[in-house]
Amino acid sequence: MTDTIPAPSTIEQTESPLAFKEDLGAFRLALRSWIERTVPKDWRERHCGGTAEEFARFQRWWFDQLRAARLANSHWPVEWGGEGLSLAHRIVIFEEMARAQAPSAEMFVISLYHLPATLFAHGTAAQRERFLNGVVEQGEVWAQGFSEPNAGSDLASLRTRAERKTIDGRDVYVVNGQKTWSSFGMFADWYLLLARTDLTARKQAGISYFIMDMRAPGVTVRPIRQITGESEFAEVFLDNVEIPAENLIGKENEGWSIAQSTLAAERGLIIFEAVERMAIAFEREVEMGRGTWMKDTAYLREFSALYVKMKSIRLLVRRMLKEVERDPHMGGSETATYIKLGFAVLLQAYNEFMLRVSGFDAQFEKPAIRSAGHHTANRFVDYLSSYSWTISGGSNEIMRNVVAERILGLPRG
Amino acid sequence: MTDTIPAPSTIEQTESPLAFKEDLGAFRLALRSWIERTVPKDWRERHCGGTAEEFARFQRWWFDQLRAARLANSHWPVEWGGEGLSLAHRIVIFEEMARAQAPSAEMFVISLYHLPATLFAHGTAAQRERFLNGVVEQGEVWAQGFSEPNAGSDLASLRTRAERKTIDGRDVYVVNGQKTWSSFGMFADWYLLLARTDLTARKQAGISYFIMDMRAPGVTVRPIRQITGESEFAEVFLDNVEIPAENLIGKENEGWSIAQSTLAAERGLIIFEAVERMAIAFEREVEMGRGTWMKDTAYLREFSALYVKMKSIRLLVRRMLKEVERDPHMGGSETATYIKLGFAVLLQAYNEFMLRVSGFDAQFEKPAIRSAGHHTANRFVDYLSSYSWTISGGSNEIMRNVVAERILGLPRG
Amino acid sequence: MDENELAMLGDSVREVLQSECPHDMVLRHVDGEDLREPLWRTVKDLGWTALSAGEEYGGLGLGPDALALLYRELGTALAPVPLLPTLIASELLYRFGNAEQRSEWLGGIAAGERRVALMQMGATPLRLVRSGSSVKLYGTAEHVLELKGADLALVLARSDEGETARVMIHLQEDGVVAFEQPLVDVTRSFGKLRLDALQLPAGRVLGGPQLEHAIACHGTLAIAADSTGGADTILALTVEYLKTREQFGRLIGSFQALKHRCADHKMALVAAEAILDDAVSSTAADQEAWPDLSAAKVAASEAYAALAQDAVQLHGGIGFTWEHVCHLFLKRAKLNQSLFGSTGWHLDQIGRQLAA
Amino acid sequence: MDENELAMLGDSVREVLQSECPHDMVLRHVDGEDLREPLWRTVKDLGWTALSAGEEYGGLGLGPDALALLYRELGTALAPVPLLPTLIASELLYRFGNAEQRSEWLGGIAAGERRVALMQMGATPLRLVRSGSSVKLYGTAEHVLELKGADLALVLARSDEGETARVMIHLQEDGVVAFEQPLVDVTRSFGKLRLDALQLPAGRVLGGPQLEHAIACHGTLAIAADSTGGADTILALTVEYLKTREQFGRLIGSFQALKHRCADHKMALVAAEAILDDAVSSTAADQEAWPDLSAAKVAASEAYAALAQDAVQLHGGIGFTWEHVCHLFLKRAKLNQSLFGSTGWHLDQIGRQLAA
Repeated sequence: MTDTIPAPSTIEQTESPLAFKEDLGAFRLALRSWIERTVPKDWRERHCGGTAEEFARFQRWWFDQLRAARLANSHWPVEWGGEGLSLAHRIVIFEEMARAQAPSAEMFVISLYHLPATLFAHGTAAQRERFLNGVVEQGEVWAQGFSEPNAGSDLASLRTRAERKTIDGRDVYVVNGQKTWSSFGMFADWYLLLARTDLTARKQAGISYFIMDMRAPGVTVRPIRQITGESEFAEVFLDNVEIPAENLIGKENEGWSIAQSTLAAERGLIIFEAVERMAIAFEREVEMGRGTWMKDTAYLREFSALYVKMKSIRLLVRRMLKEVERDPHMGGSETATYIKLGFAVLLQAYNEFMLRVSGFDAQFEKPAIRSAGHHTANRFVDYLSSYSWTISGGSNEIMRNVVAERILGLPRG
Repeated sequence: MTDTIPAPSTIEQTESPLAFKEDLGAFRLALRSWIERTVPKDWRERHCGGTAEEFARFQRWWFDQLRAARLANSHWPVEWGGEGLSLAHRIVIFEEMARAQAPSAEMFVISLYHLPATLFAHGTAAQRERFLNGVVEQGEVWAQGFSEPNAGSDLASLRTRAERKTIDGRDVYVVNGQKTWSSFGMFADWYLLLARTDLTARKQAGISYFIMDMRAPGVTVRPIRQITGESEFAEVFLDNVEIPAENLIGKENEGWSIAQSTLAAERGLIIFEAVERMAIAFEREVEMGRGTWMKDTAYLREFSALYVKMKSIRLLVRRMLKEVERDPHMGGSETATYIKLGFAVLLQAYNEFMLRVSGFDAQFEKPAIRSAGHHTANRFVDYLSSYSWTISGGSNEIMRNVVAERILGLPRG
Repeated sequence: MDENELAMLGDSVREVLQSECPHDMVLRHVDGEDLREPLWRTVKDLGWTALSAGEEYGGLGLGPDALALLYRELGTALAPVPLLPTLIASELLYRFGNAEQRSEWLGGIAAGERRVALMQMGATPLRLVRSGSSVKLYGTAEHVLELKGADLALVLARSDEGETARVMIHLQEDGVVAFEQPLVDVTRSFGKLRLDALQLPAGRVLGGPQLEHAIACHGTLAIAADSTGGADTILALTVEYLKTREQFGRLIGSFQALKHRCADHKMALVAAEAILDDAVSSTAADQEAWPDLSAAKVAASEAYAALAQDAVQLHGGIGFTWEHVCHLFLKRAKLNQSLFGSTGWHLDQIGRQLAA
Repeated sequence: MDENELAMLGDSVREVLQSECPHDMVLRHVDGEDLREPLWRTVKDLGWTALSAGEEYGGLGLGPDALALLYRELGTALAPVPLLPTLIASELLYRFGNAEQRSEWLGGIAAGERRVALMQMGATPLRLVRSGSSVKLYGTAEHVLELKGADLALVLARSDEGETARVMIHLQEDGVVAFEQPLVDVTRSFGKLRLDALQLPAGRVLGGPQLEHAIACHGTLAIAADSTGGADTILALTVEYLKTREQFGRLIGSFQALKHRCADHKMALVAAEAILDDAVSSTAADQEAWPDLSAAKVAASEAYAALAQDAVQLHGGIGFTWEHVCHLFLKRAKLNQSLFGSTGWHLDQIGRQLAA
């Protein structure tokens, strides 16, 4: 397996389907044509398995194409350099990408969702200028440094320390500690870091939110091998890493609430793409399953029940997008919580079902297609990787606590 | 609907199938013949609906027949007036009774199981003499007074008070309080009562175990109407009820552990009959469902999965009976806990399934057959009455706590 | 109707039911103190019987959004009011009746003067024999919803040639024999009609397969909406109970296993509501939008049944008593699962559509 | 074997596997440090390959109880040892082989000199053509269990006349082409054989439908036993983890929702063990005791799969890493669900039996 697609050194603006955005039908056709021109027909075969570096190179290449057509950040508001696309447009994009089985820009999720959501609401003008442009103009990769080995579900008990000091006349935070479960941390240029700035405050209260350069001295990144056999996540060791004081997001010791309020909705947006891809996948399942498992009444009924659940998550995502439209700076809404919990449970149940009805074919070891989201053409890998939704970013258990306590008002345990 | 079966005033010993007990096959035939001679062909039609008094009269009549043939307490050890029947014999009895759809001696469950188990292990010679004979010779009905309105799952927090006093030279306990969920309390002659004798001790420590005369002054019984529309349970109000001191079981303040240790296994024995009847019911379901819901692959598969669960409970009951054979005075074994939890969950799932696949036929209001255990020929009533297993005698939640904490050793919450 | 009008309609329906049909009155209804007839008078006086008829017949011509809202509130209140088949009949006549049929029945129905019973979809049809200007019906009509006290009944019939039709029976005039078939859920009612060789004018026949589809759509939407209302209410009651009941020195609502069960129920309910809202919109836009309705009914009635079953368990002993309202939700939820197509049937509809 | 002998056998199997196949060695096996061949030498030296052959062939002639015990321990250890098809072949030859077949193969198999691979039941059979004293096989044999390193393979074939048979292939001598088909669960292995128009002596054929039944029984029992062993072990590891891991200042094992899930898993496991024990006894008494085995496999493999799936969740991030043993249980559990008949297939067997 080789990967000979050249990574363009500079991005020239190409003809964009956005030129047709006034007419939704025309936009769809233009986008379809753009995808056909841009995405190599054989990318799935070529990116089946392969090294981490090949994956990263292809991701950068794909992101370059999206940037060149101004599609990468088209969901951002116009005032922040995006296109402020409507819900209908975004559905078109996800639908066309999913139908064409185009690559998914997995490595840029934090760059495209978490980073802007955080900076829109809490960043300084200088931070927005530097870092949003960095994504759009340089294709910078961001990762997230929240979890620690002893602060998983109980994120607020994190122990990574950031001490404010003046070194050679510069105001910096000196950071020590260990982070884990950073998606694509090994390819990241920048890091959204939560660290403790006040040791005396209780739990959430003494935590601050930083922008950290992943190339700063003292940063060591080690990939974590997952149960799928691949390494999508990384551990990050921080040894006297200096962060310039201007890279603090919001006020000192207020990082926790910033991180919490901006992230719930962003998870919903990532699920937007994931669930639209799943909806298209249901159509493919029908094509493939017609001659085999779909002939079994019981399995077809189970599949239909999964379809109902999938439909409900799609509709909840639409509801959340309307909420965001009404209030772009909303915090974590109830809807976002339902989407996270419901999608995680669905994704695992759907993949478990497909694994189960696919018989021995799904039991063979074979390379998974990379950059294909949760549809790697390898049932077992898809099933196993569903844990990245049920465990991380607030495990199912944490989400159920949130529903019970914050939404239903049941007393804390 | 009338009930003209005369309640015999005195019981004469009739020819008993037990005469053939040396040969299991002959015993089965003799029992089958006895049932055919004894059980009125039309008892199910005649006891469909009807008043509580008709139910109680029929129960007494049936118990009289069982007593006359020495079958009622045939599972008791020989030394206590029983026949000490083997596991194989008891299976034969339950099988033949279930196949013939003979009545179930529901009203005598405490008399036949909880009372003897308690007195065998903890009663005085005089108590055993008086009260075991009372069951065998007089057909006395016993009820159980454990739960209170504010002590359901948390039984140890019961508040009914028993104070030791001397009144007119007699040593008595004077009892005040309220009990609830006593099965057939309105027909009971005697009561197994848990009451607090030491107010200063914590929780379980200050509780004693008594035999109470239900006809004593100060006892008021009020039936509780259940969601099935019937009243199987009663509330019992205790207003300065005097219990003679000799009716204390075991030592003062040790009632809790006596009650706990003797009851788990007894629940398993009651489930023995219930699950054997359910096994036979599966055969009838097949006959009835063949032309309708069984043609649906998905339903048949669901039914088969229930069959597997039913089989597992039957086997666990057999395991428990072997444990009891090895150690008749065993306390609550792990097996008994699994049987209680597993059977309750199964009973509800099975009845929910049958209700669901039976369509509108099961939705019509119609009288349920009484004295037929959980097989009243009314799907909805069977479904609803399954809660009497999932909630009472240790709710599913309590049983799960027991498995998690006492068996798996997980820490208390 | 726009959002504001809908919200106003919802508020008014809710207020009426809170005052005319609180849960304690439903409990008394269950014990024999009839609430059905008083409620019928209320809905008639308020014009709810006219919701789905056209304005030319005194109706309000409201769409599925208003109906869904009404049915949700009826589910919340556990209202024992025989409104559903009357509204279905009203829609059928308005959409599919000819001029004579409309003018004969529609005004009276919209005015609440004539109450209609409806034979369930999927029930064994009567035999229909046409001869000239009259038809004859043979057999017994089972599973006729809200027959008790009705003036008319729309029964299902099929000719030997395979024509499926609905036939309107005038219960008082036609001399048929009606039997009540009481349900475990006494907030609804079933009956059957024996009408061997009943001769009727041909104008009593409403024909066409689209009729059954319309009945299925309206009924499915109604039961799905009823289920979300019921589920929401019994969940709220259960959560309230968990916040006040103590065992082992703690509020039982603080036990995590119970909390997680409530969270899963809430999740299922929210999912069902999302599908129902969407199904209502698509039905408003396109009355053939079928799989959405099946999905809504599956999601809503399954969420309701699971929740109502667990609600009794979470209430413990008190939930097992006749006096507590828990069992009324459970019984209505279990009936909802089978009314207008069982869950298995609806999943098969979805499956067929997916596999098509 | 009586209970004491069984217990002794169990102890000795457990001790051997604890020393020769601890979980950390299996983890290294997964990373390429082969444990399969060393384990094969161990089981051969210890005579486990001779368990089910008759004594006249150097075997121990042990029944299903001893086999179930062995398979349970192999499941506990996640042992990547290709023993199962060899023991099945040994039983088949002993029960159904003629004198020549027994004497040709059985001694070598019992002595562990000849390792056997087995084509899965239900796989597409090869085409079998008989001509005089020889047979010809056409096609590709898929899903051959433990083909890697095997000396013999028992493949499934069917003649145009509908005769179903098993045919023994000598992998080195017969000149067939073998392909490895690695599984996600690397503690077991699949392969396929291409053998277009392979001519063999007729004595290679073992015939009769009872053969497939015997394979299904042995395989089903083995996988059920493997599943109870695996489930018991991963539950113990999970409970241990819950007793030591802290979050929110508490041991996570004290959270009731997690406790109740563990309790339900334990309940399912205990139920499966009860059915398996009983199935083993009835199979020992009557080798046709089929529905018991299906029930045992359904109960055990479903309990195992649910538990192993939840075990990763309950371990949180650490359970999602390659280095932790959790995923090995999950992968073996998911394979067990489909080996020797899927859960759906076995439920259908039970259903057919019930409906018969």
